[in-house]
Amino acid sequence: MSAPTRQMNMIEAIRDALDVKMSQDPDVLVFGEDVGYFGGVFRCTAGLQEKHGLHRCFDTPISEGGIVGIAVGMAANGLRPVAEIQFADYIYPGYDQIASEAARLRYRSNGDFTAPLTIRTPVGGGIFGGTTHSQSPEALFTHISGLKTIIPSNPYDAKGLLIQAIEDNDPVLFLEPKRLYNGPFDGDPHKPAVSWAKHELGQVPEGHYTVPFETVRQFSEGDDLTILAYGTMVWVAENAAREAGVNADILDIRSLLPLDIDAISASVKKTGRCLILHEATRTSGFGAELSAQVAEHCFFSLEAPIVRVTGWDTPYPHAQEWAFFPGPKRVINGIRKVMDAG
Amino acid sequence: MSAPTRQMNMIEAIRDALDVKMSQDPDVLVFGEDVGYFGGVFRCTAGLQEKHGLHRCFDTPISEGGIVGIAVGMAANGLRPVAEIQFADYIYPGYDQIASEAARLRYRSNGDFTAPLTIRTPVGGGIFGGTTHSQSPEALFTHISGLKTIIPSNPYDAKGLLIQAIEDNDPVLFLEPKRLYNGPFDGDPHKPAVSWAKHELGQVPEGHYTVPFETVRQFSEGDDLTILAYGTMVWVAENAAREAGVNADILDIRSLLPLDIDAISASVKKTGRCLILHEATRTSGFGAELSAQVAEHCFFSLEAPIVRVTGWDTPYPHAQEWAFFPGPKRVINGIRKVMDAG
Amino acid sequence: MSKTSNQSRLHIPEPPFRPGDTPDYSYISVPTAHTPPRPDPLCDDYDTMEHALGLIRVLRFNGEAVGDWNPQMPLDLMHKGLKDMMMTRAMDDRMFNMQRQGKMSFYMKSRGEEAVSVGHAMALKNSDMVFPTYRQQGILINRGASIKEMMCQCLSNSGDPLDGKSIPVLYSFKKHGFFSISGNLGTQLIQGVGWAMANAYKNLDDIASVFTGEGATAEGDFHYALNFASTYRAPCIINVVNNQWAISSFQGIAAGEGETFAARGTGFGLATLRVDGNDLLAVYAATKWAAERARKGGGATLIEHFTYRSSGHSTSDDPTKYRPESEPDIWPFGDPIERLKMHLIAIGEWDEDQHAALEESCKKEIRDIYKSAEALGSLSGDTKVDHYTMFEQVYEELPRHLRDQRDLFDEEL
Amino acid sequence: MSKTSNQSRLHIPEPPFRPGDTPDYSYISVPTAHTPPRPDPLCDDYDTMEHALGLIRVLRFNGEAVGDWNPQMPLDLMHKGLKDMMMTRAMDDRMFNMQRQGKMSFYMKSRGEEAVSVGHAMALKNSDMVFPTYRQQGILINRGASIKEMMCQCLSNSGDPLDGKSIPVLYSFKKHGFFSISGNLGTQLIQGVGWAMANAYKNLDDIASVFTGEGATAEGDFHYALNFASTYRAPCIINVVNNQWAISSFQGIAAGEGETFAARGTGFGLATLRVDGNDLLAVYAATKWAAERARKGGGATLIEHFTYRSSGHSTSDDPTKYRPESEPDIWPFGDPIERLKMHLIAIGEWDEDQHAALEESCKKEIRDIYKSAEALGSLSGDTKVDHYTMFEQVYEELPRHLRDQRDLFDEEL
Ligand SMILES: Cc1ncc(C[n+]2csc(CCOP(=O)(O)OP(=O)(O)O)c2C)c(N)n1
Ligand SMILES: Cc1ncc(C[n+]2csc(CCOP(=O)(O)OP(=O)(O)O)c2C)c(N)n1
Ligand SMILES: [Mg+2]
Ligand SMILES: [Mg+2]
Repeated sequence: MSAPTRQMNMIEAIRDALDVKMSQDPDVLVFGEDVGYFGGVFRCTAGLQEKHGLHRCFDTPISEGGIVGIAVGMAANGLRPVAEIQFADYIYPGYDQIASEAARLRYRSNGDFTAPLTIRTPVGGGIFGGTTHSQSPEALFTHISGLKTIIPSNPYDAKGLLIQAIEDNDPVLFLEPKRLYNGPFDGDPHKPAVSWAKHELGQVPEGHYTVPFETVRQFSEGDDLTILAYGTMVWVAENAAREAGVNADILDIRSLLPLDIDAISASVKKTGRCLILHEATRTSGFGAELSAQVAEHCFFSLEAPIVRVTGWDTPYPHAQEWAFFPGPKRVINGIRKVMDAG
Repeated sequence: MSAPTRQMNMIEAIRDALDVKMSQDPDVLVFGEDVGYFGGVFRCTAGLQEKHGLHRCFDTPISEGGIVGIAVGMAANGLRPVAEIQFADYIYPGYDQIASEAARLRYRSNGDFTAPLTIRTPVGGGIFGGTTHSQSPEALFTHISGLKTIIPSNPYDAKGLLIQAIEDNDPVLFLEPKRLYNGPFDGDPHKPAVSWAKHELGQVPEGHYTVPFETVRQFSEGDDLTILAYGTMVWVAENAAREAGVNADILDIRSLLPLDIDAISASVKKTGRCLILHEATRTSGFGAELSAQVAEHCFFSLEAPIVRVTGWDTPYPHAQEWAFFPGPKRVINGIRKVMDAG
Repeated sequence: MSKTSNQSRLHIPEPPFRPGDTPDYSYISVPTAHTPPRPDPLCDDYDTMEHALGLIRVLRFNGEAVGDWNPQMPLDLMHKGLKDMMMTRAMDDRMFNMQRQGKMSFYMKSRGEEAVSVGHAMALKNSDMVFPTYRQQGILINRGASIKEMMCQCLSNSGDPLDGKSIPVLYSFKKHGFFSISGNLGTQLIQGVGWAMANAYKNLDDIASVFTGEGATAEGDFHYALNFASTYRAPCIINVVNNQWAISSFQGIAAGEGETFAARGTGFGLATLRVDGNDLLAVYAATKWAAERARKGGGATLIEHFTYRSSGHSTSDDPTKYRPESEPDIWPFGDPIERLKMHLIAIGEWDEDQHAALEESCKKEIRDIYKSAEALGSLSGDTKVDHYTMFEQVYEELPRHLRDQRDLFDEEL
Repeated sequence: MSKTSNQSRLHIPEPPFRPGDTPDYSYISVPTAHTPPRPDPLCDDYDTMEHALGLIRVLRFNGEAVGDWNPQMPLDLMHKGLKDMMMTRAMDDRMFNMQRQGKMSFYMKSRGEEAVSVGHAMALKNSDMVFPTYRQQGILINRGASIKEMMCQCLSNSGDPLDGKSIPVLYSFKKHGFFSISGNLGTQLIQGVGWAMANAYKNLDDIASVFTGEGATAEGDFHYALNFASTYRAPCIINVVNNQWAISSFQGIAAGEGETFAARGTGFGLATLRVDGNDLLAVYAATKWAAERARKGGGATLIEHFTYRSSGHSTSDDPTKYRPESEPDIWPFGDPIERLKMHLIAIGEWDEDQHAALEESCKKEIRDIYKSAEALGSLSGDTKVDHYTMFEQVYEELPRHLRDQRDLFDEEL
């Protein structure tokens, strides 16, 4: 990287991506609940209205269906809307506009109309948000053909992937692990919080760059097993692998759809063992798809059953947050299971 | 079975289940778009308004969110609503009320309120319905904890499972493969249509009986491989296995959640090979979950990679309906792949 | 039917007539002249309160065009409007019959509602994007879309611009300002508002015009559309086509029994008009008014087009199962083609012979176009659609997993 | 802020005042007496048109209670209303402070809106099911729910009836006719209508009363509620609490700028009332009217409670970031507790000393209850909630896969 960098947390990186695109392209509009004057409840759009004007960054009614609906119409009309849904838990009123419309407009019109929009929304737990501020609904979107689903795990990727999402000519769900906004989180809530201030991945290039979709980020290299994770769980994986004393190939999936299955297969073929992590509930989570694909591609290399470590199949409880969250202990148990079998 | 039986197609079996429950229990109400006087676009509620009264079977506004919403309120208030969504493709405006409300009311209130409702809706292709009358969205519901998801493949099961659904104290998604309404369908659209009139599974007991959830129906027995399927694909599996000349254990999953993983494991442990079928698009379909669970439970028995045969990851096209549909050829190719490997 | 069985306090609305009844619509008041008056298009929204409850009409049944709202339409335009309506009907009839012969999977007619689509389109600029339902084919015909392409779309054949992907009548014609029709009811409403917001943002003069049936106003998207249109003063028209029926459900299921659909807009500070949808001049005039209001920054207008769906919902539907067979004929607002014809005759610019000749020539033109369309394939023979196209336009480019699936599909053939 | 940068035709509403501005609400007309008159509760919905635009008031600022809508509330009830409001506020203040000390994750106050919840509850029967938002804790207090249980819910401790499953303030108290509060805005609206339909179906006399903030009226559920309530004449009340703010968004974002929220109901044929929400007597009177209408078969009423959110949205919010700090004090409708106090003093049934004493005793009562609640656990120490309960009440019975997961969880401990 030759471009000068600035230390940013994930909120700043996201804001910077928006700022870069808004500065470059007058077709980029940013809107959502409380994103305008106030700058968003997580501050991801702070200052954008002041800098780019009332018409480019504005508040919407509390109507996720309406927010996605206008985004579809604007995108079809040549703009590049970036809509924020305040919490992913509140995206469901917009689900029809996403799954039936944004994802289908290109197909049903055979390319006559398209919907190049981006929907940003925070996912995941770890802030005592309970059942309705903690969900990770990525699997509900990876099942919808026509959508792309992206989850960054760090400021560098967040900025590059978000710029890529805005420039992409297809609709993109951009899911932001809220627990990572201010720092990496290794899954232990009792340790003091770590910030991005000193982290390498917090060194974010100024200006424009992209991180391509359909690629993984190799987080660590090892021969013992492959760990597939994304979002917050990448950091938990790193911590748990260290504690468990294993050398893991940790792949940050980051682009769930389209998926870089080649990189994943190569790793599993090398290690022969695979652990899949996500915070979302287990049944029909994206881990199921990863497990099925790994087994399809690497069956004869697998030395042990693939293990999924996930949130439980319950709503995200409030007081039992850390009993629900797939923290280091659960991951270490999973690592042991993968390593001991076969 | 000692109760007298009557030959029914699946529409009649569903109607009979509703009639039995409405006759037994004044708390059972049936409503949805066009279900009242007209009796539903697929005739599943024909005659119920006339027999049970305007207040027990009635039309609703075209508002899937509203339909599910009143069902939640009625169910919480002690009734047993059975709501029809005209096509599963139109269920998304009701997705929030299903996933955030019906599925969560019991949990978030710790049992203070519950939502014992049933949502019936036709799924699957085969009637030239194109992108918006053919979808199979079951995986979008199996990911939601708190819901149960059921798909019958024949009149006998349809009636028994629907009565079970209405009596269940949790919310149930009851997905009806519309291509099976009038007869079993082996996946070949060029053969003359077969009706339920002469079929054993069209012999439906009069009156009340239930088919328990968390059970599979063994469709055929064999040692060569296990085929996991549900809905229309059970019939395609039978046809394809015959054509391919293999002896398959064909399990009709019918209760996707809760799932009878014991029966499934037992079969795969016996055969060592597993093919998973569904009509829904592949990525993050329910086949992924089945594949992951089978691999988790039967890894050391598996002699070949599990193969998924599914609809493509595209919207359901209109003219190319039979190119999308996972018909006998695709299934036979899948059987060959499972049998030849390992 | 034992309506009294299990009586309870729960009120369930019912249509006035069911099969077996003799429909009598004399209780519907048909204003004989125009009512209410035409305010300035930039008036306060309150000034259209009465318009939400009344009914804007221009054409009397005797053929006179009267009142404030009379658009004084030039003669050539009226003749074009008449022909467009007749072409629409001729095409509908032909396609319906061809569906019955198995040439296509499905068809939807707009019989009785031709004035709504044609009259509306006549009052817009072609660059105004329309967000239609499946019952505004008249807009395409008015705007000169290729009828052959439309037919090929319905036939899902090799001439289908959509490559067979969509079911019949779900057209998409960007070049004619006609948004891709969705099979999911209502969704286009808020999208159209978003399109209009984008126009305003880009400082364009163009507006959007969105349509819904009265039944689909019950969807959340209708609410979103009214709300966002109001909040951002989006330059658009929101049209509710109240054709009395939503498949088998009468309009009272969507409306509740008390109110008009136009009145739904009053609580949002939108201008609201209710117009005789079988009166092409009235539809045209109301649309002109709303388009001017939107273009000049006055914001959105909600127009209820009061009309009647004379045919079944679609080829899958038999309306005699739920409404009296004679109801379409008894409907007090007449037929839109007849009404305009009467007017042209009354002013001496048309006669029965000319009309019969035009009807014949429309039929013939449609028949000829249809033949050339069917030559490109149909469902009863070979649609001649390339199956591989089903993998295209899911995304801009084929991702890895779809390439793999295309290869799997190869193995199947 | 460069409001003029990138000017376009797209209209974006803005609140009258932002931090740094000196708010001046003199443009809001405060009717000095009751207006408009009180019609018969079974009147035609049209007869409440003006009520949707006006403002029902009983309490003048000088303490007088005047007009048609004066409910002539018995003295003991007024004293109870006053105390319930003061207890609500005392609890809010205590809980807010305890949240600041880390005892719970989150809290939401209802300061300024106590008359809405308390006044409303006083006018209902306890068997009428209320579908609240997170800002109607006053209903629970009025209905005699255990404040200790409420606090334990917020503390997620071993006394929490919800076993720690839900975030603070999302109470559920079926025994007090208080529906489980959802974190998803708006969803309760149509559920409440369904509940009311079930009551009607069962021929019960009870009604449902559903609440939403003005911001959440933009959700589809609000539309569904108005529509279904109208179609089936559901015996319910739909309450919009317009407290001017939805987190940082002023009410004009939800409203568009033209209309009241009560007016949203006029297009549905519902009765519509707009009431001074800081006037307990007016809230009580309007609710009584609507409840009578619903119970007698007149259908639903939409009530807009016009009030002001004096505190931040929640403990996570700092309102001075987006509105002038002085705005709550300048708000022209005063404080609901002050207003009722003034009235009681004016009629000689109260004085400042009694008021100060009551305030003190409320504080003390709340402090004592809080202490006994915190003894059962809190977030800053140990919540003492059994972790295994997290697997319960997902379904009526634990299915196989959850039993397996519970076993896995075992391994973790
Ligand atoms: C979301 C959704 N729900 C249900 C349907 C099924 N459906 C198709 S058309 C129709 C009736 C529509 O009635 P209306 O809106 O009055 O339009 P009309 O057909 O009368 O023009 C229904 C229920 C659908 N297409 N989409
Ligand atoms: C569906 C949904 N969208 C967004 C949110 C986030 N949210 C919580 S409260 C709130 C503001 C609500 O404002 P209003 O309805 O006016 O109620 P008030 O807080 O003023 O009482 C928002 C946006 C949510 N909880 N649910
Ligand atoms: Mg209609
Ligand atoms: Mg508010």
